[in-house]
Amino acid sequence: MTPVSTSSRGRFIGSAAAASAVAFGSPAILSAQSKEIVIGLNVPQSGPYSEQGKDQLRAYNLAIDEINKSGGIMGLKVKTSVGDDQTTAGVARDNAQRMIDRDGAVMITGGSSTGTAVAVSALCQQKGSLFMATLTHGDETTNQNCHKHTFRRYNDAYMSAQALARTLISKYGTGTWFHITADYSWGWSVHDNLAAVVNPRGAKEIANVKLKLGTTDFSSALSQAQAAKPDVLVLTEFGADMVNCLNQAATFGLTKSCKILVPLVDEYMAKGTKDNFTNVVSTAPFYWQYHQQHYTFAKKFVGAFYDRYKVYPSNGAECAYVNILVYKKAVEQAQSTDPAKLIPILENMQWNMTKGPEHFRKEDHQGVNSVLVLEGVPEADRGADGFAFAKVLEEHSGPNVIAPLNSLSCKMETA
Amino acid sequence: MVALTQALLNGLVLGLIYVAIAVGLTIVFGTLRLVNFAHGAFYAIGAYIGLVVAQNWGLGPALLAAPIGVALFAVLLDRVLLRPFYGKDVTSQILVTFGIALIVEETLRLIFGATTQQYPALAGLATSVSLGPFVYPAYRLLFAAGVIVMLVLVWLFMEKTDYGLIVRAGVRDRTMVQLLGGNIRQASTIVFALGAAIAGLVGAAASPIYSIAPGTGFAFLVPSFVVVVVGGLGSFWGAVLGGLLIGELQSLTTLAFAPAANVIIYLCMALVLLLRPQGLLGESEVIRQ
Amino acid sequence: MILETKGLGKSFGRFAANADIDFSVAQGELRAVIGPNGAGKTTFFNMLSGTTEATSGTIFFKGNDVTKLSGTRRVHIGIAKAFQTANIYPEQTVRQNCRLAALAHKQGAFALEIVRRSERLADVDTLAERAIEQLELTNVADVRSGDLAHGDKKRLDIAIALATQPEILLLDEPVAGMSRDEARKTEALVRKLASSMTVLIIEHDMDLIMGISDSITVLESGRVLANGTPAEIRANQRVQDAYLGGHSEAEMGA
Amino acid sequence: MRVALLTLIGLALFPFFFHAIDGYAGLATQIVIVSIASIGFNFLLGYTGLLSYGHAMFYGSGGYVAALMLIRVMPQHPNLWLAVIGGTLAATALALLVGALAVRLYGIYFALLTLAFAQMIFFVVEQSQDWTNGDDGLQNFPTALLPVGPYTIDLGTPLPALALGPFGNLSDIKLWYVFAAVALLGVILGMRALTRSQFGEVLTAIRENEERSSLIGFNAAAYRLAAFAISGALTGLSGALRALYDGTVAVDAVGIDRSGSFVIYTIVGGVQTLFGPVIGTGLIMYLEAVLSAQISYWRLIEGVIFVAVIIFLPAGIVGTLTRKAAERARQRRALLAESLRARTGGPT
Repeated sequence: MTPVSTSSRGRFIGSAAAASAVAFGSPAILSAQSKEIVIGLNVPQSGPYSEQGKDQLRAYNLAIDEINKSGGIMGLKVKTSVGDDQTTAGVARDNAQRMIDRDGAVMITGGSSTGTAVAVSALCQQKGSLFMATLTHGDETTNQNCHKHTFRRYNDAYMSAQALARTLISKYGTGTWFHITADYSWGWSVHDNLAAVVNPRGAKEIANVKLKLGTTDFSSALSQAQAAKPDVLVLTEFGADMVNCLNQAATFGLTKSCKILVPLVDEYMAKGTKDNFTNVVSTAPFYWQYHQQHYTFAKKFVGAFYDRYKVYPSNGAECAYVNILVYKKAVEQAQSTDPAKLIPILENMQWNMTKGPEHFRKEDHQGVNSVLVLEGVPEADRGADGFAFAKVLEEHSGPNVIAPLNSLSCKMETA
Repeated sequence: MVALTQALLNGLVLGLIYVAIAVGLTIVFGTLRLVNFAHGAFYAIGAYIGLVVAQNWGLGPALLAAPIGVALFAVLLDRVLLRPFYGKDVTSQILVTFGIALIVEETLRLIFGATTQQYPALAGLATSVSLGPFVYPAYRLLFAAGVIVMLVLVWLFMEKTDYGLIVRAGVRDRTMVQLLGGNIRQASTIVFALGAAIAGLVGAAASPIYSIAPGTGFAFLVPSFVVVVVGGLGSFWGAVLGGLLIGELQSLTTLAFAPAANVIIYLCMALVLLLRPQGLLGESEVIRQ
Repeated sequence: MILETKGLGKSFGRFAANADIDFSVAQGELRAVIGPNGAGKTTFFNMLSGTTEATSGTIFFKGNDVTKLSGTRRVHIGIAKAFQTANIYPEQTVRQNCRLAALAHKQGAFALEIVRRSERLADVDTLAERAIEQLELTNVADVRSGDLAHGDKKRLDIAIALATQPEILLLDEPVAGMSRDEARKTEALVRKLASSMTVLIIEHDMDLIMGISDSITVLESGRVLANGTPAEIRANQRVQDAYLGGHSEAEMGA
Repeated sequence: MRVALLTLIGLALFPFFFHAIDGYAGLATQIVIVSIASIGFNFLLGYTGLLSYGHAMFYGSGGYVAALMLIRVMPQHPNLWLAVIGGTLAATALALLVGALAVRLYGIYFALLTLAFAQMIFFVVEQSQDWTNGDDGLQNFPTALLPVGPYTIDLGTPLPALALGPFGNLSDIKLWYVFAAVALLGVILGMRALTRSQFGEVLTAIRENEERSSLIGFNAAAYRLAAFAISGALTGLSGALRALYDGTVAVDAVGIDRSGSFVIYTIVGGVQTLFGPVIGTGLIMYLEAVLSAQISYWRLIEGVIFVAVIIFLPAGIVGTLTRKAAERARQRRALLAESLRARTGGPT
């Protein structure tokens, strides 16, 4: 709420209003005085990304139950306010508003698309509430549309592109590339990032076919790919669309005739594409099997998650889980849920949990942590429940792949 | 050149899928003058019945169970809900069937979850066959052939049976249908069920190509309306022509400028509605409905 | 001549409903158009009223070519029509039916009067009332017109046409389906109207035709068969032939 | 006058009542704003019988143009009046354009043509990244201020919070609510005048019998076009207000679901009624916001309500209530007349 700033913009009307604004302040302060901390969980429970959303919810509930069992945050119980964002910017935004206005949420987290993340981010900036985005991969969340109140731990498209390029070019060289790209901001930014790294190094882009989000029939695009006989076929699709696209690509014999790239994958997409994902190269910020081998904290998390839900956590779930723990850490350090106090702490905080030491970059609030390059393994080798879907080709440390500051167009507000 | 032949082939297959969905829509309109926004729901129900059956007993039984199940559902709908809306103003028809579509979609979401479901891998059918310069998915070709067979059967039904007579009469002149008298109620139920069964069958048969989600029905409803309007509401051959036209148009647009592949069909529909509202092969009599 | 047609024709595909009709009506005349069923009387009327577009020939109204004018525009230059089956606003009262017609006359084809009400236009009511009186509907003026008796419905249809202040009135079978007395009553009303304006009438009721019309045009299979006074037409051999089988001597009113 | 007063009281009490049933101020404001669009939709469906399945194109264009005016035209002095007027005019222009082509069609043909145009607009919006920021939509455009005489009002200013005893505090109501409520009041009164005006009278006639209407000299197409434009204008106004209130507008504002929502709101509330669209909008938006938080299958409930209304309350909630009321009134009058006759005519 910014009545004070407005008063400067011209003669201010209704000083009573100003007074009340001060008196009743932002919900953040309100609920800080009350006996609980409300966190808004804004995740898709319907629509193409609902599987990702449900898995995030599992992780949130796990983290919050653990916290409440061990005495909450600063002795305050953590309560949640849940909403189905339907992967629609408008709905996500309205949910967040409800969580803040009605339920007094002091922090909003979740989401499975960049569109919703950007919308919620903008709202939280207006409302002066904290937003810890979860599954958003588009650059803009911490670049063009970055905000003081928004932190994104999940790696962005730029980082994926860098990681992929490094591994691929060292492993398979360059050659001819054919892109099938989801025709919206995320798809564009992934494609542009990838092209920007591989094309200069000799990769020849034959075509980039952009298809509407929610396309059911990919045959036309896939035939073109087939006719072009590329060395690398990049399927920049996510969720159900990626599953559809890759499965149809297989029936066109493309999984055999060329190297297939899927810039971002998670456990559920891999499961959906069954054996077609074999040998497909992709990236992910977290892979339960790999990280539980290397980090004890991750082992603990994966174990607890599996014990409770009998499934392994997707990388979105891991990000959700860590978001909550990081928030707890920050609040306890600040001894307050007031974003004004929390933001500087989050900007300078280090933590060492599921992936070793990581932090948010002060300038754009992008999480600096590692990116894995994965390669799909045959369905037969994925274990009974099919969650062990890939082997790790390479782990790229955050600082190596993150976008250089001078390339950013992020203009962070002062407050 | 190869790319073009492939595009044309894809357009043909895609077009046949549209035809298959649209044909039920159009004969139902032709006979009952019912604008059925729930037609996509029939597709989805068929797909899910097919999924359940296919997972347990394979695709063959699925292709049998889906149309039967959907037809039964349609009869129920016809008897319980829709009767009073036949011949009523189009607006209330659109509204009630739109509402039914909503309910079906959400019920499916409740039962099967919102996630996209994959048909069990089809041994042998998931392969691709070589067509000279390029290979093509075997199942798509099989599907296309199946659609053609089905269309022939529907056509025979329309030409050779009394019900078919009623359908064709209905397209031209409602009163003539009324004159045919007593069996009209039963006939209309049968036609409605048939239209639904076709959609259900297509739903089950197409799902190995396209995975299914609760929203799939609506995703196919809109294009099939485009097809029917372009071809001419109520006209069998119109649906066929419209479907193939839209299929090729979409496929070729993807080749030329992919982002427009989706919007082009609306452009096409708008042009037809403005220049020849009754559709390419439609009867002008129905326009004011 | 107030209304005139030259070589007027209408064909649907190969079938010619009307062909080179030369036709003219003088100011104040009461002209009947007759002919066996399917002679193309209604098509001819529809072309005059502008609901059907002519495929050949021209229509002149008071010397001006109006062939291309829409039905709506023709109402405003003074051509009004009453339908074969009463075409009214069943949900509205008789008075409101006529008010609408008068309103159309007063405001023109379109007026963006989104705030003011029509009541403010005093003469709308006057014109409506006059039409009601002329058709002797005063005692049912406030009845929902859908509830009227058949005869009253048809008279209301004429009243509506009248309320648009036409110079020429096209009546398509005004007494069709009426009882004897109703028909006579209507006939009297039509005769009264004819004294103040030009009336063009299609009718099967030969007594009526022969009784009231100044002159008669006979159509047969879309063409003009004969023109003349009732007496001449009654005597015309070709007309009688045309009617044989269709209508009997008695119907010809002989 | 009575209507004005009742509406005013209703709008004044709404936030309190809403708060009591677990609603919240932000949603109350959104409901009031979206109601304007529903009223616009209802005017078209109710008075011309035309079912538009593309009204989102007007809602969205209103929103985008309003936002773009703030971003591109007057970032320095963001003026809310100008933004709203700009958005509304844009929507009106679009409506005139589409309408000029569409009003010749009826029923399903009209519905599908409007759908087609809406889809094309959606495509344009989604593709013109540079202007609309694609599917991410436009956010954080300058806060538009409301110059009123010597004052410059920020509608984001919170009203004094009120203690509501058992219901806790009603805080976080902004001046926005007052502004939106006044706008809605104006629209409702305007709509009332419109439907009783000469224009409304002719429109009703055309709907009842178009053939007769054109043969007494009314230009039916022109009337339908005007109605379509008015409907589009109101929808655009609503879209512009919503964008400015939310401080964001994204592609879902031009999407097919948006178009569908106006249909649902209006039908549930009651077509051809003055308050139906408002009630319908409020009810459904409330259910969506509150239910969706608790039950994942809230959309199913929505669907059931919708179909139930179509089948059992074809006149919609408000429509049915008002008819019942009228019915009762008639009976009462009849009884009164009866008793009077009895008294006067009775033996003395």
